[in-house]
Amino acid sequence: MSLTIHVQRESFDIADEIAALTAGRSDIGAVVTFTGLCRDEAGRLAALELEHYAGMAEAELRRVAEEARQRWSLQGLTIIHRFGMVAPGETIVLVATASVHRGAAFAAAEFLMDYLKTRAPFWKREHLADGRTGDWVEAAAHDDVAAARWRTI
Amino acid sequence: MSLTIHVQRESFDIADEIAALTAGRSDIGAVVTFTGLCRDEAGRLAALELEHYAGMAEAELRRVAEEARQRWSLQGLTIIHRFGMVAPGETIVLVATASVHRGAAFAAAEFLMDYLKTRAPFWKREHLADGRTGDWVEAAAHDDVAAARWRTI
Amino acid sequence: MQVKLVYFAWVRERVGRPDETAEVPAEVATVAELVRWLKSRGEEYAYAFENEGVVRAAIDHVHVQPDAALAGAREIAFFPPMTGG
Amino acid sequence: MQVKLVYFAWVRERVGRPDETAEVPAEVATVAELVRWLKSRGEEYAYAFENEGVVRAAIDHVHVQPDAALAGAREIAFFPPMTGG
Repeated sequence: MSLTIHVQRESFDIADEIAALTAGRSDIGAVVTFTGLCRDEAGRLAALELEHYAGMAEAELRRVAEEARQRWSLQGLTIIHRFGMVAPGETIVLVATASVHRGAAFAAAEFLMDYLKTRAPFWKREHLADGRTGDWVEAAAHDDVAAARWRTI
Repeated sequence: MSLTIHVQRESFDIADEIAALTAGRSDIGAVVTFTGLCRDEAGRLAALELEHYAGMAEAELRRVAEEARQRWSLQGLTIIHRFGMVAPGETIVLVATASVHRGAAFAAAEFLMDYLKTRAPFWKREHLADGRTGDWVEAAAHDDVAAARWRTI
Repeated sequence: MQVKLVYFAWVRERVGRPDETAEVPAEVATVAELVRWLKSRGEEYAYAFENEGVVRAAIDHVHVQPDAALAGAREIAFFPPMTGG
Repeated sequence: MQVKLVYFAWVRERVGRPDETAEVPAEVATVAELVRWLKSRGEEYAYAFENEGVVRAAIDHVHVQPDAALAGAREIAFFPPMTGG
């Protein structure tokens, strides 16, 4: 299985990542991608700033990927998470999964996002449209609920 | 909500479709794509041929999209389904959904694929690596099961 | 009633043509009755519809059940379970 | 025990530094005890850990619970609930 994990400041190209995931293979039937984007919250935000714990971020994404690989039959898996300043409309995170059938690809992508949200050491801070630095984004309780549902499977 | 439905012989560019889905918007937080690809079944297949019912195919995809739009809060939805000859490794179908949050984008994409599999008038026939025309692909019972699970929601 | 019949995939291959215009007797009122009437017309139809429960139907581009009424139909399609996606 | 402490997001801002090396007394054996010891060292720590249940911890890049043992730890991190993705 191909496994790609990047924690990076730069933007990424989704098509390049899908191409890398499927390149030279003709046994993949399903590719699911999730892209998380920065919203401007109805014009309130100028940007989101993403702080991260270098070293642990990569390690934790690798652990989450390893768990997905053990739960589902995957042919490839890509996680890219950005840090630094991200403007509205820009991408923050990409998860891509490749499998023979769509069920595994969908489930693994959702699992990766749910786990990543509550386990990967990244923190978002708002930068406001009026130039002020805003608050740290609060963790959403529904993200814990989303992550917890995988524990009983 | 932006709605794009294409039934076409030509291949498509996933990055272009995602870009079209999110272009000029800064209120989208999540984009999920599903890409279905032609597998060679361990070297057995030279291609899949997709026959379709022109007119009804577009109409049925539009009905499936309309149902997804009513069930989930979506900002954009794209379905592209190819017909004609598709070689292993090439794309057959793309479903892309855009929403504020990931839950709706994931659920709508899975729903669209489940429904499309059992309702969109397309039929696959195998073309074998040894040059012979193979059989029509049989519908999978698990696809009916996958589609049925949405009926109780 | 004059109606256009269209066939797809192995139903088309068994019937031997992609479409035809049929003059359907007035007493043939539903999709199931149309299938029975077609099967009486020749071996190719009997072969195409040998397992009646398998072949699906659509009227004017909308999926229908066997008990659907034909009244007002312009185009009736018969095809195997779908395998797209 | 000498250990590197690292802080992130508002925990870092409240403590007033991104990291430090601390000489932790031998009787401080768990993460929860380390938090209590830090809170006794000054207002900035008391503020950062005012709601003990909220701040998360990791030892050597692995998430841990408050009862995790410090023995052998090289780097201990404190941070708010994560908001990536």
